[in-house]
Amino acid sequence: MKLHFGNGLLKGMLVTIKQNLRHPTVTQYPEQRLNTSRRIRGQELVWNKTRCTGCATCAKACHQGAIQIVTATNTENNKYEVETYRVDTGYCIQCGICVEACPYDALFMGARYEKAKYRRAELVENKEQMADSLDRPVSGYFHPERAEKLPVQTLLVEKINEDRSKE
Amino acid sequence: MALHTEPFILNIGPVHPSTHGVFRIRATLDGEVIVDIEPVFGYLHRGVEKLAEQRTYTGIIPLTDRMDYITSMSNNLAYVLAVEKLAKVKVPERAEYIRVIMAEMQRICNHLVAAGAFINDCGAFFTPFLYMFREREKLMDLFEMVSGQRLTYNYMRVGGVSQDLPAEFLPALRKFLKEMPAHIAEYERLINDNEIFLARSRMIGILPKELAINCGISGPVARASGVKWDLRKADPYGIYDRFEFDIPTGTVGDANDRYTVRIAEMKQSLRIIEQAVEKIPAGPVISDVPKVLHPPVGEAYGHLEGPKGELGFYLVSDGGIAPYRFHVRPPSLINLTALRQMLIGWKIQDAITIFGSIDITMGEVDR
Amino acid sequence: MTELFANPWFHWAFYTVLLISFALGAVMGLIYIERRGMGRMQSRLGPNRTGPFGLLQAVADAVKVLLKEDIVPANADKVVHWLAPIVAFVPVLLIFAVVPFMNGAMLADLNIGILYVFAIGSISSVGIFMAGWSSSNKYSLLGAMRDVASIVSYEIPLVLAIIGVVILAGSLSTNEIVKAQANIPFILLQPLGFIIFFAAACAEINRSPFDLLEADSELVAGFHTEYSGMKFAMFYLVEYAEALAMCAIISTIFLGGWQGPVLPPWLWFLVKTFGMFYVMVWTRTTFPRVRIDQLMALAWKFMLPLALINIVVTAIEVVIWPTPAGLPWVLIIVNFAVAGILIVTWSRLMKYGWGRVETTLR
Amino acid sequence: MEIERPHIYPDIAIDRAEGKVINDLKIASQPIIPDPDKWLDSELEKNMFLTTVDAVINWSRRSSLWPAICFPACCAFEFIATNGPRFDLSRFGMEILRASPRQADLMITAGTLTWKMAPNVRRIYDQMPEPKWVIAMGACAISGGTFASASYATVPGYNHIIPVDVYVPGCPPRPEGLIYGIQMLQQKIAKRSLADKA
Amino acid sequence: MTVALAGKDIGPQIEKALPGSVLESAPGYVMLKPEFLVQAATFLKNDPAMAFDYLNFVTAVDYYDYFEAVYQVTSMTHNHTLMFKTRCYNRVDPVIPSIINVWQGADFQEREVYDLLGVYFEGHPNMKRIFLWEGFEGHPLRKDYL
Amino acid sequence: MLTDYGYVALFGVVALLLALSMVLIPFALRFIGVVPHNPNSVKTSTFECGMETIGKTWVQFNFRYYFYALLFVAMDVLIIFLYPFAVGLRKLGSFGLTAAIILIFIVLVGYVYAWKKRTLEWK
Amino acid sequence: MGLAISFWILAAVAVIAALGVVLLNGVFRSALALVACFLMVAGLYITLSADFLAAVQVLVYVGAISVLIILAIMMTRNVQHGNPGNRFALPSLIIAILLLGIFVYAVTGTQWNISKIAPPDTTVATLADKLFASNGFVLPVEIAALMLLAAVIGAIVLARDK
Repeated sequence: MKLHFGNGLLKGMLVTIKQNLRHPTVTQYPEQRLNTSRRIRGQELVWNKTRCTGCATCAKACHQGAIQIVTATNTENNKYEVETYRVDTGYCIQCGICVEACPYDALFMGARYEKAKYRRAELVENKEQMADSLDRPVSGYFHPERAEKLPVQTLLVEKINEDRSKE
Repeated sequence: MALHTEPFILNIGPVHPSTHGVFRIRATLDGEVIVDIEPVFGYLHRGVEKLAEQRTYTGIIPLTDRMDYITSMSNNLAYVLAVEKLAKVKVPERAEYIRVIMAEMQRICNHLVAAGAFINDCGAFFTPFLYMFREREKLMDLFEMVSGQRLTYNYMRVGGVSQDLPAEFLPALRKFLKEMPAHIAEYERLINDNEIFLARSRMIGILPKELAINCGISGPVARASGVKWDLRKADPYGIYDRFEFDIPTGTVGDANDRYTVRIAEMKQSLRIIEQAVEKIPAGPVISDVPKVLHPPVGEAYGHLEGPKGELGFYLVSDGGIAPYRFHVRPPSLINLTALRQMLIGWKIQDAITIFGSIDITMGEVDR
Repeated sequence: MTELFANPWFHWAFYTVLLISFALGAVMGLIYIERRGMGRMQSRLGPNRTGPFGLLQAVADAVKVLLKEDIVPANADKVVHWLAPIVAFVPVLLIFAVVPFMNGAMLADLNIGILYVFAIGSISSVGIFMAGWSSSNKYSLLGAMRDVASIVSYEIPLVLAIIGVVILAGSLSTNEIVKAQANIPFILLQPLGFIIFFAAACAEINRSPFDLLEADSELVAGFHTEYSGMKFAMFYLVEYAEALAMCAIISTIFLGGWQGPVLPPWLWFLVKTFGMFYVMVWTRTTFPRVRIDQLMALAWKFMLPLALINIVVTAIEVVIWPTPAGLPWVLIIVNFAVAGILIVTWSRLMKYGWGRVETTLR
Repeated sequence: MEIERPHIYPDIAIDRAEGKVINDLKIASQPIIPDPDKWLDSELEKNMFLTTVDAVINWSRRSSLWPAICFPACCAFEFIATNGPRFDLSRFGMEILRASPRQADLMITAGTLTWKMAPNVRRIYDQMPEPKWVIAMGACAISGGTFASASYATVPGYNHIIPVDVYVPGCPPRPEGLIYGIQMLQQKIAKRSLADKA
Repeated sequence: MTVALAGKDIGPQIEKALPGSVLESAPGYVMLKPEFLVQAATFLKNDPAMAFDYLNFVTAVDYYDYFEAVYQVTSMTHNHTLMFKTRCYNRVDPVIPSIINVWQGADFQEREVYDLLGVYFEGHPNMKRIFLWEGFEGHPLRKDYL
Repeated sequence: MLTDYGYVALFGVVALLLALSMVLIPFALRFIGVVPHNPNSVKTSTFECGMETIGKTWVQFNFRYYFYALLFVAMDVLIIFLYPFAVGLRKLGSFGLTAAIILIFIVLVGYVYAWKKRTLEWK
Repeated sequence: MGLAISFWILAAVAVIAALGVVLLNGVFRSALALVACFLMVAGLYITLSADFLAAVQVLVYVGAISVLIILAIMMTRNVQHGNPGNRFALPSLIIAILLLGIFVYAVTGTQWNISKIAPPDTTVATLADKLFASNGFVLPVEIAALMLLAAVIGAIVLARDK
């Protein structure tokens, strides 16, 4: 238990200065983007209108009560039709339990995470905003068949290719 | 002499850079020396126990994620263990291995944060903290790959885990296991011998062994005081009896011992993961459990060796879909029991260091 | 041109403008170096969005802070609260008056140059104390108290460490000291003095690992907790200007100032100053903060006796070899050996676990 | 709160006083504070000089946002991760975390707000010098998240306590999501004009 | 493996040491009379065969008719564990003796129980609200709260 | 020599004006509305981690610290003696050296006494 | 000319600061005024070509003595209001007037000799010669050291925990 000033201090300084020569692990976000996990639970839900039967299992499974679903009977073809399907993304905690619960594969976790809004009311998404479309990537959470098609996740343990121009 | 210092009350927290959240110490100071403290809790009391009484057994798992948000996997696991004990559910072999891997990864994750924050509290300008966060990011990647979220995993289920490991998980984990020891060595070079760090942390905030046991302190804090008590050895839940590892203990019980025990535990966790990765069998990951669980009437206390100490869940079931009583044994809260004895007589700077060495998460302290 | 410089008014005006623009401009540079350098050492990048390579980051910060609301706490001592940044700022600028940029290129070549630096520098601490005291905030008050503690302890080793250099140079004038280093910079002749001076200077200007007054992990923001807007920016400026001043002084008295081959003298001076600052950034990134009583113990029990021994050793050497014509290499070896032995043996006197106080109040 | 030398351990008087503050605030902050979106969509007719001045001022303000420390819960760790070596908030000049609100511009409310904490957050916000902005990070900050549904202790969203400029959903949001939110805030600041306020 | 001692075996031993202290010896737990709680706890801690030196947790459950305080203790020397309980039938202001002088670990947990369930632990030096603030009405974990 | 001090003094005046202007520019800008200024009682109250301060903020400090200041003054005076010695050492030779060593030694007696009496510990 | 201007400015500020020491209400402000006064006196030394003395004045008085005073202030209980008037007001006034009279008498009565020798160029080297050379004031210097020793020991005795 003796102190020698110097030895430990110098060792530490060597580590920090070596770090200077190493490649920083930064992903410069707006320009460079990480491939997210194939199972990503992004900040949105994607809803497939054609598959949904309006059974409201998701709404029941959601312990948050964030999903609001109203169905009405369509008298023409004698089927239930979803009138409103609304999720408050500011209230949803992306636990994925609704996706797990959906018996008809009609609900997916979305892969997008850039959902910041200026106003509270804009965070409530209705069925048009949630609808399944091409520009809205769907994550493979609980849907392994979809996960396979998604790009492989970028990992920090692998070397990330970085654009060093903007340092 | 008639001239003496006036004691005054200083609020350290709730919004203070090194109270690890929103803890508040109401300290009575004599100059810089702490004469008396009163810990004030509850700035993050969100009523988890009340909420849990209104939710299904599966619906509680996201809640446990948010309790100790640094160690979500361990929380999930502890809760799931308690429910399995209550409902007497068997877990498939592969799931057991996945659970061990996850729990130990989470332990490394937590100790990285704990050690980094502790050195930060000693006054290092973020450097070790950021280095450790860099490695934590690698773990985050792996967790995200498995569960889809970076922090709140919601991965364990009663009777197994929610999804199988993706194909690219094990190679990535092996790679991580290969490079992590070098990083730990780097931290040790960076800070372990640093004289200032030693002077700041050695012989500071000594927690005697008897006091630690009497206060119910568990985990690395107790082990640093020389209490050789690890539930993974003492009460091996899951399949922990199949792995070979040591329990690092400290000798003095000072802040430095707590730090070194954490670093040593990381190495042991790496050992466990290595063994688990080698032996992991193929097979199903979740047993046949009804979607809405109705455990029989009764009570169960399931606990595990969480990264911060003994994390337990005490559940009382009345046969319904929601637990009748849901109680958490929070290691963070109970580890603070001896805080007053540890802090009095030290200066503010030491108080911050000692507090940092205990490693708490407010989400779990207050729930 | 020389005639123009012979005119005292022109000389004054030229150097005043030069010094102020140098101080302010270099401070921006220092902030940039610190943030980028520290970023790289912490395995990240540092500011790189604002302007090319993030060069305008400090400018943006300055403009923003200038336009920030200025809050004066209601129960503060308002006059002192207003005066404190000024009292802290002016002396720091005054230090630059005796910094030689080139041979004789300085505002005033004072006979007592080095002594002037420390005399003026000590006023700055009064400003910091005023800030901490007048804010009427307990954290600030603790910061102020620590300020007193650090003045009391670090002034002495700082001033003592220089005496060795003064003995070698035989003058107090900064320009003369630089001239005396034509053959060999004093860092090689005074290794112990340099280490003590560097540590004490870090403490004097409150840089890590001695940044106790504004220790953000303990005292929120220390003495300037209650300062906002431009007045806070002035303390920020003072911190870096002091660092700049100290680096300039270190490069002047230990590293040979403007002396150096090939490059023009002023560039040498700048390179040495900024290099010194980089070392400060480096130590800041690496070291944890010391505790207040360890700071005191380090000053009083470690650096003070070592500085005195250093003076005596240097004095004896100078008396034995009044003109060390062929001897510097011997002196270098001797002095390094003395420094090494002293540091190792003396640090054994330090021990862990001071600090617990038995309080009588309970 | 003037209490004479209260260094005896359980001082219930301080607790009572603080409890009263909390209860008062709880009663007072039932309505939601509207989002400060006044200058968001408005493209005012500006004269040339003012526009240039605005541009410079807004540029400086948006390029040096110093966050205040307000890290109650989970999102704090995503915020630190954002600040960390992978996502590196310091690229935007935001690595200077000010522990003292006096020197901060931006409050990133990372975590659940409880009623016990609410007066403190309100106070910290009040003590920040103007101009100041708030980013509500995560579900708890926006609406109370998981804990809003039945909990007796949680504030259902920071906008009951302080005005919120940008909402970043997620539980917790990914670091990229937060950076996106910060960039949205920067765009919002860029639209601000001196003329609007007067 | 930690042995969970059956209440059936331990109950009679406590009863032998402290006559009249045990209400019920169930397989999973021992039900103690509140008056004897501290003495029984001291016995459990100090008896060399028991040596329960470590208190896992303290909590209470609201069963409408009564409050049940639950204690789980572990012996680190023998590596066995025991759960014991006690009941309090007063609903208006329930009081249970505090065991803080036996195991200091009960400190915050008893305060927590007081805060959330309203069970007052007599003998605790600092029995006040811990998570909620002074002036909060009611005890939220009670089944009749809201 | 006095010219040099004249430079310094005038430079000091300019520095003072600069510092003053730095404080006063935001103050002036406040009136044209560029710098906001809306004080209220909460904003101008003391910051203490988001809590109200308890008790008064200017508190009394311990007497022990006074000793340090006294020792500091003594040491400062010693240093003042050492500076002329250092400048003139080459001329003074061994006589001056002996005188200075005696000087240091005498003061060090007090210093060692203080160390032994454990008064050098900051409590 | 320049000297005269600077003298008057320095003297005026010094007197104002000295008055501030006495008249200001807060103890802390008084201490600051004292620091200002010390600084002005240092300036006066410079006008007298005593640059080393000026530096010493700043270093010791502004750097050290002010810290001493500030510490003394930190120990007072009522910092903001200072001393209330007490019954010693009248006697102290009389003593002050008497002292002032003596000083004025002494100053006016003294024959002020003005040296014809130009001030030395390097004061420090000259001082070194005077203090440490074999024909200089070595003994007084050592006696001064003894005084410092006495001060240190006195401080230890004062600060000792009773």
